[in-house]
Amino acid sequence: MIRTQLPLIITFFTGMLLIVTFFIPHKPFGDLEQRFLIWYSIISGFTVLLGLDSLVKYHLTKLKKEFNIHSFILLFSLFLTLILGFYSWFKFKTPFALNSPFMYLYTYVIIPLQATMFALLAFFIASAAYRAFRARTFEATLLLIAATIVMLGRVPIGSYIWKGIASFISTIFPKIPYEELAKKEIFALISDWIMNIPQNAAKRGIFIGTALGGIAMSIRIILGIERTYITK
Amino acid sequence: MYFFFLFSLLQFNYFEYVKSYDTPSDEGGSISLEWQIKEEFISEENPIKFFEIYRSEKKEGIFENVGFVLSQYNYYEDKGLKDNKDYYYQIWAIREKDTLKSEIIGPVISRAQWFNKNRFNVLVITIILFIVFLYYIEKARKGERLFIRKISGLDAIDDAVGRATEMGRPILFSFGLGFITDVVTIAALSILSKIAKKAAEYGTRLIIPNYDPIVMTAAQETVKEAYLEAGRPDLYREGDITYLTSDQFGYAAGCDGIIMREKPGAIFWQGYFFAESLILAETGHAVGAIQIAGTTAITQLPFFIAACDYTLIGEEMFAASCYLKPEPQMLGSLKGEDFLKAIILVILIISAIIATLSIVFKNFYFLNNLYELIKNIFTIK
Amino acid sequence: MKNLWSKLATIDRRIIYLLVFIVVALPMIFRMIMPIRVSREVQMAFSEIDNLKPGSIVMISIDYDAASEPELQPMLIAILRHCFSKNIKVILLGHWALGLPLGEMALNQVAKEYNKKYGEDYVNLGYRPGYTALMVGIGKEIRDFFPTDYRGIPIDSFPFMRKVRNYQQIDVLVGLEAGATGDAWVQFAGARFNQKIILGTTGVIAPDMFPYLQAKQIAGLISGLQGAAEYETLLKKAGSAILGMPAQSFVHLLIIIFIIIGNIGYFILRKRR
Amino acid sequence: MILNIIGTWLAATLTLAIFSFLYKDNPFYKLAEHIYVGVSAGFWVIYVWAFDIKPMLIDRFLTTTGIEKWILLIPAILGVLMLTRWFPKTAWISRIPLSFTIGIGAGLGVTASIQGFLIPQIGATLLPLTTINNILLVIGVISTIIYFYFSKEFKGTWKFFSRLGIIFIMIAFGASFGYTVMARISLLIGRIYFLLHNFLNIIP
Repeated sequence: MIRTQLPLIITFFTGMLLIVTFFIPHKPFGDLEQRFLIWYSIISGFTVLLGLDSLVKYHLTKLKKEFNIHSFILLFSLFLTLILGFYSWFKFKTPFALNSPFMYLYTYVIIPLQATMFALLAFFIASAAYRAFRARTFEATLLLIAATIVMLGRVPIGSYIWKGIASFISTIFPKIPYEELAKKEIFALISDWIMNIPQNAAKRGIFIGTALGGIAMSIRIILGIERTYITK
Repeated sequence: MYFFFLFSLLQFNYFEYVKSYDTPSDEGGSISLEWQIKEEFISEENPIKFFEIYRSEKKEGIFENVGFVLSQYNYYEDKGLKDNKDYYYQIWAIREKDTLKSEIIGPVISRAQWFNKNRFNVLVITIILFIVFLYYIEKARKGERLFIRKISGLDAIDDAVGRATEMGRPILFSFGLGFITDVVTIAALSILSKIAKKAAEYGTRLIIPNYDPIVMTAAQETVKEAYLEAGRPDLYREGDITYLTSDQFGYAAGCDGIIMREKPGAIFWQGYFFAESLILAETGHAVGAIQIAGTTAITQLPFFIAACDYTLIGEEMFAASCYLKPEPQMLGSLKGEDFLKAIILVILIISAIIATLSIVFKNFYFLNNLYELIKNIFTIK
Repeated sequence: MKNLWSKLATIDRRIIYLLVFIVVALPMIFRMIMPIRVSREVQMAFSEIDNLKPGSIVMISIDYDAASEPELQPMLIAILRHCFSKNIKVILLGHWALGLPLGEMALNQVAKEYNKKYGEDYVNLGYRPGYTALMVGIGKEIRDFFPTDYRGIPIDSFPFMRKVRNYQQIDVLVGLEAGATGDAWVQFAGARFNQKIILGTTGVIAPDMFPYLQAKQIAGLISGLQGAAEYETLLKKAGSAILGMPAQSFVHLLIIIFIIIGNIGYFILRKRR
Repeated sequence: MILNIIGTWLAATLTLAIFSFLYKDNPFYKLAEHIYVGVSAGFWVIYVWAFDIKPMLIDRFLTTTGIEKWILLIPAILGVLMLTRWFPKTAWISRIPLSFTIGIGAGLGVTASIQGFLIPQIGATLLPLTTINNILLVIGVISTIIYFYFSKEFKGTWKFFSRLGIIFIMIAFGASFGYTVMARISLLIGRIYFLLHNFLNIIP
């Protein structure tokens, strides 16, 4: 009983307290939101140990079954980082001193790995566009046209292409002067318009829906209707 | 003569006004200042660079510089003060060539308030929302039947789990970078519960790499419970629900590795995602998995739409738990959401009509005032 | 023929990756440069440093971390090159603990290019927590906060640092900003001590910095990768920003071509069916 | 100096190892991935303790006095309770801090959504229908909201608007996709510049 009811009571109390004190600036309620978020940071500081335990246990079990170099490397780099971190903390008073071994590891291991994983997106965005932007349906066609126009509107090559189109138009319709037509950065103009009007409208609609859904979800959690996270 | 004397005294006063007052709707410790410099002291050749704010605890005491603002502002909030204590202020306008000082104003006292007037509209809307939700939940509890339309991404869950089973491949589920304090993570937990139950029925392995340890523990509890409900607690393996790392791209690298080696037949990306979304989804596609994504992160939706088979967009994520677990109360709150949407639609349409009419018929001040009132309600102060 | 169309509709992703790689790398290797229009605020920033006499002192603050590296690191490198080519001394410091390694990397790289020596031509003071106190404090005496450099060597053992006491000896302060520290530099170093400041910022926060430029609180503003490319143009020395600009156009075009090819293949296949 | 050269080699090797993943999963990627997960997990432990636990808990506990000092014990105890998961018998106690954090999320989920999203987004859409752009914007918002209507079957006018909604959504997603390409290419430019300049030294 206490095992399932107590958590629900705590959630209800915490949630309601935050909602009510949102409107009360007077101490001690005014900074309650801030205070609770700091508390959350402190709690998650402890749960880092749970994560560490999970990761180490997983790879130790794997290693016990049979030796594999990758689990070993992972555990080795994990503990090396921890040792260097605490050593640097102790020796330089902060682990983030620039000449500490911990920062060396950060500079030459974490930064390049982070940046390169992030850079993979340049490739993936190309392959995803090629594969997904097919005019299968009317909606899919709109998706691909909007993407193409905005892409052209963002880079100088878009205006070169437009100049080509403009000269084509003015050869067919000599009445339209090339100069004036070429000056209009049509792709940039349309792309700005798409971003400002239809893009903005849909985003707003999604935001409003998501906000309502999130509020309903929060109220369900506070009232204890939504309780997947609490088991018997 | 007398007039001239008065005038020269006034000329000493460079400021149109200088006001100081307790900052309203705050937790105390703060005084607000407003001022306006007289027009004749604003010139092109000797422009104001910025205003400096000086403060003292005694009128004849030493004034100390407490801050400055650029010349285009005429408002300053002095913070970190003691409540119920007298303060005096002086504003200096620092010009290119000289400095103009205002008269000393005060005493002024700072206090804390019990209600934040700036949030009055938020309070009203919060109360309305609570009433609507409670009403519909209560109505549903009494047994009213409610319709809910098809959400194709959710119907596909069973097929995806089934297909992974047929192929003899595991299922991968990820919460992305969401924390437990993001409500979307709780919505994802509900979806996970459904998937875990199906996986337990079919006896298919379920792998969940995690970014946040607290979310990991919640996932372990949820899956364990789902396996128990499906009558297969023997299949539950805690080693499949592990923590990876709390580094955004380290998590992506780890997930990519798991996808490549375990070759899951079905992948669920449910929760809050950032730029790593496409790295994950493209890798999932490369191994030929059925992918069902769902997120409220609006910036990442385009990438999931491009790379995944089904995507739950924003609010559909939250509707999912009602859809998957059609308890009356859940459906009631969904009905409440829809009722609120209808109200919003009405507000948008009516205010558009009023606003348009108030421009067409400029003389009807009533329309104009009404439009201003509606706009005022939906403004954050 | 049918085979060709179906191939166009299902190009292997690795071919796409290879082409993206080539289209980015080749213009850089062959140093292809597209003309870039220089904006007034970058010109102002450039002139400010360009007009300094040899031996002047520039202080650069690294107020960003790896997340903003693509935008701000090219600026840092360009400004360091500018300073070193004019024999201007550089003092580096920063308010983001995790950003300083980026500063150190850039210093090592550019110092090697211009044969500059640590301690004679530049120093790296490192990171100290609490930026407000530090910014105000440097106005009085830099040694109160940085008695030593980041390695613990007393700054008085470096000849050019001996005469640096506070902002008065620093000719230009360059803040490379990804957050709120830019405002703080303007408020504390600029307004209180009349320090001449140039800001280089990410594209996102640049609009917030323009009022400072209008109020002449800062002497120049470089914003985003575009700003970095403009600075490199003025410097007449190509760096990653200017070398990367053509690649942007080509990759965009490449992706659009792929979309078109994919759709042609898809439509012809569908008609056949 | 020699350390810098070793570091650059290390960084370049890791960069290439990650890029090799684009061809296919291979031992180099696998190695780099395990190093990355290990090092970054260790890094975050130090980071969280240096930036959260030490300044927010330990330093504050040592410097503040009176009631504030003892209030700090609450989150510390909640944090320790999280660790009861290690022992099956006491594991249920960890639900206390868990439900507290979920309560924080739910509480903020109400007020922050109303103040941060609902009010400003509705407020920005209260427009007079005097320009085509305004008309499109209002219709776009309305039809997108209708698309998210769950308790009604899409038929007739309703179906028309929900379809209009999905059209707006698709244009929006296409546009955001196209808009993001530039930022992603910048990242690759940065990496290739690192390889060509810092590592191979073949471009300026």
